[in-house]
Amino acid sequence: MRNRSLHIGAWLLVAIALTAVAAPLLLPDPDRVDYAAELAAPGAGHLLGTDQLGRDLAARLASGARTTLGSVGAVWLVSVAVGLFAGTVSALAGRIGHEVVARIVDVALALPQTVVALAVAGAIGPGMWQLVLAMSATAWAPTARLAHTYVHAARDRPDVTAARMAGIGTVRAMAAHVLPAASARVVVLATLGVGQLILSLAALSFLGLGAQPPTAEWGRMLADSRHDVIAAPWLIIAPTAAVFLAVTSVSLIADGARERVDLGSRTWPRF
Amino acid sequence: MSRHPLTRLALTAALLAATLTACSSPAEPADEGVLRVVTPYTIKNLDPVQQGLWAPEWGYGELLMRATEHGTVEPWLLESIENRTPTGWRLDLKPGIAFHNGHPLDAAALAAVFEANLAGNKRTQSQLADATVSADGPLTLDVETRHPTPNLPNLLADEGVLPVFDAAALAVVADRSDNAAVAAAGIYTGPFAVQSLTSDRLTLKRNEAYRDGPPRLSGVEVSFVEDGQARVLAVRAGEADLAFYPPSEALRNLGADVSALTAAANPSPLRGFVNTRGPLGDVNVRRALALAVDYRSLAEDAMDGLYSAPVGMFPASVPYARSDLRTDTAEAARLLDASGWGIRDGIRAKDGKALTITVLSYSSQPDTAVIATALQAQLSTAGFAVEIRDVPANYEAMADPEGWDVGLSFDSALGTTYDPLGRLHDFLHTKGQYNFGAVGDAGLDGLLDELSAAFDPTERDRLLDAIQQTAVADEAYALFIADRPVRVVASPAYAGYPASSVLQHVGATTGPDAA
Amino acid sequence: MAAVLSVRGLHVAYPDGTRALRGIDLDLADGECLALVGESGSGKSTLMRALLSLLPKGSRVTGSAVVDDGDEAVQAVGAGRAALRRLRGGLLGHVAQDPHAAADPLWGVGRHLREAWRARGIRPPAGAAEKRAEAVGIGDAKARLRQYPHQWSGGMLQRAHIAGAGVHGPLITLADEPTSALDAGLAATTLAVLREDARALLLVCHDLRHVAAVADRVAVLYAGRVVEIGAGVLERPRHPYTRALVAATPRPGHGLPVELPGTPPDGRREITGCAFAPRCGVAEKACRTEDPALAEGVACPVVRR
Amino acid sequence: MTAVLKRLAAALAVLATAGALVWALMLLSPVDPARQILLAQGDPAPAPSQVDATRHELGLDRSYPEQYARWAVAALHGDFGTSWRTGDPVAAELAGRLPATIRLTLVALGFSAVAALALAVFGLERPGGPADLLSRGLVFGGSALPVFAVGVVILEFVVVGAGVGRVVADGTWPGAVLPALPLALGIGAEWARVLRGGLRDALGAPHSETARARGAGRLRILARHGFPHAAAPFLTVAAMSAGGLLAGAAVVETLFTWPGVGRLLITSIDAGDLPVVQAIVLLGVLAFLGADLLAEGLSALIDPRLREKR
Repeated sequence: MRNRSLHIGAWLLVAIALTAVAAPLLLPDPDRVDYAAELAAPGAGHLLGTDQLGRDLAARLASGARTTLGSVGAVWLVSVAVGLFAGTVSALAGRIGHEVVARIVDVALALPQTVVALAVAGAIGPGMWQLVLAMSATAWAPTARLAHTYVHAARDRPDVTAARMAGIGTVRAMAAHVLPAASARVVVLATLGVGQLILSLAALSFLGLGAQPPTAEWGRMLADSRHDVIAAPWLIIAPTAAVFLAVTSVSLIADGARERVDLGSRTWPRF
Repeated sequence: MSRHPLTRLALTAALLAATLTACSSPAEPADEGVLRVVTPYTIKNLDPVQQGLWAPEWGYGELLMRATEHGTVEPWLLESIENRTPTGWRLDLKPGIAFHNGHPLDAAALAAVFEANLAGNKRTQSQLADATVSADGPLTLDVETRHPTPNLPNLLADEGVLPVFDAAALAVVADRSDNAAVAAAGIYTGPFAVQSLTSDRLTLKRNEAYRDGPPRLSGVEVSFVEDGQARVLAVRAGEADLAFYPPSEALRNLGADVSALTAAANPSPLRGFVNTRGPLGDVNVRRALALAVDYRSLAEDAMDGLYSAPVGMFPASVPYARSDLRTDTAEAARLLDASGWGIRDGIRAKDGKALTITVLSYSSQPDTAVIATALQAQLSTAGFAVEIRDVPANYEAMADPEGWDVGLSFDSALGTTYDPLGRLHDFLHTKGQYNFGAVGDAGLDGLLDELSAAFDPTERDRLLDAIQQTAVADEAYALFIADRPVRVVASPAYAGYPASSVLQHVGATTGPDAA
Repeated sequence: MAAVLSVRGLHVAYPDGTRALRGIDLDLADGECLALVGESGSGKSTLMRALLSLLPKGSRVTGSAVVDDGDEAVQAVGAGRAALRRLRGGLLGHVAQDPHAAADPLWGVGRHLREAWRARGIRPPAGAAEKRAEAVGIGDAKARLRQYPHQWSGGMLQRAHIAGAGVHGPLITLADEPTSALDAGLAATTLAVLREDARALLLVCHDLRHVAAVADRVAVLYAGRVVEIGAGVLERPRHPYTRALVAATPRPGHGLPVELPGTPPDGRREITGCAFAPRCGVAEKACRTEDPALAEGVACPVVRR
Repeated sequence: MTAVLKRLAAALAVLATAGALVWALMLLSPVDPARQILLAQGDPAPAPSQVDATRHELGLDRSYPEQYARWAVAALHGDFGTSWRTGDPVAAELAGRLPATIRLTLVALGFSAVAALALAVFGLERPGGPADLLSRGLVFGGSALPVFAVGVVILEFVVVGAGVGRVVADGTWPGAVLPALPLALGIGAEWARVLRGGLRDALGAPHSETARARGAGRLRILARHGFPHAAAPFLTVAAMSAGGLLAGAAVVETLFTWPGVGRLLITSIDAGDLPVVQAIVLLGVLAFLGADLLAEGLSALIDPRLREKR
């Protein structure tokens, strides 16, 4: 059952990614304006119709997928890499190193991700990279905490102790016995938040704080089409469906993966 | 299944939610005699010195002069205005004008208006510093300005320079930000009087004692709604009769249930500030740019006919308007060739550097992004490589000498005084306050200085003609990209409402009119 | 003495198709202690759950299990609301395996004990909980009942469960491995307390030494069947399975325990003949085809001969 | 008791750090506050001397630590300076908008709770049954639908199309019903998922079996064992959703022109009105911290084991 959701989710994500990558070869330029074909209905010329400026909706959806997957992927990567690194360092670096990391993590955990994004947009202006930066600033905190907890507990595990006693250095013992399992947990935890992340980025872009024109982004596309709900419903349905499918795929993956890896108790212990 | 206690619990909860949803408040029924409008701009308080500009817009206040749909000014509360010396003016009030509190507006009350504004109103201070007034008869006031001020009639028509109010009645109000107290003092003169003002609504009632007889409407409700889409939806949903400043996106597919009304004259022009520090420092490049723009296509194709193509610096309705704008790509190519910009891969280049122009659009006017995109396409055929930057605030971005070549901005050439001088000086004089592009043309400066002291109408028209010739046709110091007509979205009952291009939205004769 | 519980032809199949019980027949006399022994998966716990109707939704139960207190006979198979009200906490007391898991950690022990009344809609009489606690040997009951389960030892907490199970003087107490989570020393005393407190006791227990100490009779279950039942089963095992079971129990002076060879059959498969035959040392050809019936307390024609 | 004080002290330390970060946003901004305030107060061309005077008045000519200290002290007194957009005190603008947002979020949280409760218990007892699948499908769908899309559809078809509710919301309780629906959608689904998981764990636990064996009814077990056990993970998630509430409110308030803090935040971001942004962001952090503390406190009240750990 769980494996099935993992599989469906993974295939869905692969399909979205393939569409995003292959679209430039198959579909028109997503930014090409054609005043003669404004708000064309879905059909032969334009698979999913066109928008207010006659741009091909399918191409823009695919381009929006690149925007979304790129920015979400960046935040995900940060939360995995920085989280794993900071958590491991904090677990192995002794008292002072731990305290420093722990305090930073405490603050980062106390700052709601979207609120930070809103604050950064307010200070340095709207933009997709600002959002990615702001989201990444706190995204690594939960993963760091998980990595710390896991690595810290593993340090005194019999197999690790045995490896160390056998003369292998602490770092090598950790790398061989602990890091793979810690990474798996961190990856799953980071993936759990991706669905919400996609929704947040789309919502912030809808508000005009994310992708700026003419960059195609699902939330922004929907915002630009609010006026045309009746005249061109496909302009609302398509980006909504895209967000829905993307969130569904990563949620299915996360659900499936969570069953495979034990993330420990649901409320993480405080340091 | 339904006997299951958990299922019952779930169904009960669902039912509860549904009931709560159904209790949503319906739209209030419309009162026939009350006009309900939605506008983005919030009126913060009723203090005329701070917020007086809204009074003539919504019909609870009036000015000494007013702008007409032709872009000229005419007396309003005044019977006449007469220039006697370069600095001396005689103002005659119409007889029988009274404030809402019943006090008459006579020369003494008007003198108090001048003094109150000169004491506290920053716009009055900057335009009429050190002016003195003296009553010369019951309805006659003499005004003496420090410098020659040929545009005093225009200044008096500006909604912010000299709001007219009962200064004596306002002086006894302890707290001018107390809306109820100011409303009760009845300090304005318009066909409607303020009943209440909250953070989201201004409510007006008919001034029964209005000098031209009672107004048609029994009242006006002005709701402040920032979101443009919401304003249009409010009219479609029957919550409002008129929506002001509808966003262009909302007009494209408005639907049959409401109509978009267009003001006859005075469209809002989209200007392109030109930065003379970059490649546009070369007059040939500037002129080529102006000639390469297809004004008709911008208005008709990019903006779907919601805009119109400009003819020149000023709206065609003013007497001194010149038609300087035209599209001629061959001429543009010739000018670029003449300046040594050769074509390489479709892009003009000189000394190995491509002719790259950065166009600023700004987010509070989303149309600028659309137009910038269209400009990019048009100019690329003439060999310009256009980059678009969308900035949050255009004036701030243009204050930076670097990073832009053309800054799009909705800036009327006439301003709120309907006097060409002020904006010309601000934008194009070497010392102009908003001379972002560092225009420094001694000849143009001389013409502008002459204009600021010219009283004779024919002399003024000659100077204005020369200024347009220099600034637009010869030197192309400014671009005029597209004109956006003033539009109002109206419910069927107000399909015949005359949209005002000079911000006088509500008057004594306003009322429901079918088309 | 009259049987307070008589089980006849009880079959249980779980929703996934596993046949956990394949025709159980047994009687429990009033005041008697009957111990159920057997490997994991032999159906001991299933029998208890079937009596309390605690099997997962979708399980199929057939046959009969009648609880009779002399005035009234209640059918536990397919029990409706009224029957369940009579059985659960009334005629049948229940003591769970792990005392800490079975006590809600959010509740004080006293509340947990009083819940035995409240669950049946009765207000606990004043001091009744303390009295019950003291009856099972919990000293300083008033103070201790105010504490939370995690502050109690397993043995003491199990006594509290025993106290709770006996609140309404049940005819039969069902105890599902009540000592497996306890230290060896505690187990014996806890079992003694349980035996003392219960009227008739149906006891599931892994540890054959404990069983021998408290049980009047022992029923050996294998693959959902009773293969041997009687008073001296553990002392004189007859069925090959019972023998193997006894041999697998470490006893001082009897050498190393002998581990049972092979694995129990897959419950989802249809079994023909004796279920134990594939692992049996004395199995004959007929054992693989003929279903051995329980006679003279043992379900093995080979050893009966 | 000392544990509680320690926890509070930690929360205050976090708040102080967050405050410093929020203040530091001012350093990132390219705008000159003094000039901006003069512009907002209606002076179209502030003279350099006037700008300098205002800068001095605002203390912007002092050292950064000193500026932060002054800002922090003022913020503690509820003074967040002057809006760069309107020239009015930030606190007054916030105070005018806060009640509407509180109304909206309370209604949305109420809806979320009701929906979560319904979806959590619907079909709970028969995993894999039609009710279970329906409920899980709704939860899954609800958590994957973007708030703004739902809002646009409600606005266009329910408000304008069917004439229910108002486009220009007035900020009153009844007016909050429709805007609260999209806001409640994601939160309700998330809550339902966690609550359902918690209930399933609790009802499958041995102590629930004990209760069943003792004759306790389903509702009694659900109420006495199920909900208290599901509460701790639920409260954690509920507190986390308080952090996301501000962004959700910004979307919904902008769509429904709700006169609340969320819309003010977006307006202020668009206008580059940093003092207002700072105040609202700090408010968001405060709400999140408060919700987190509340959730922890409630969890400790419910679970004696948590009381002893600290």
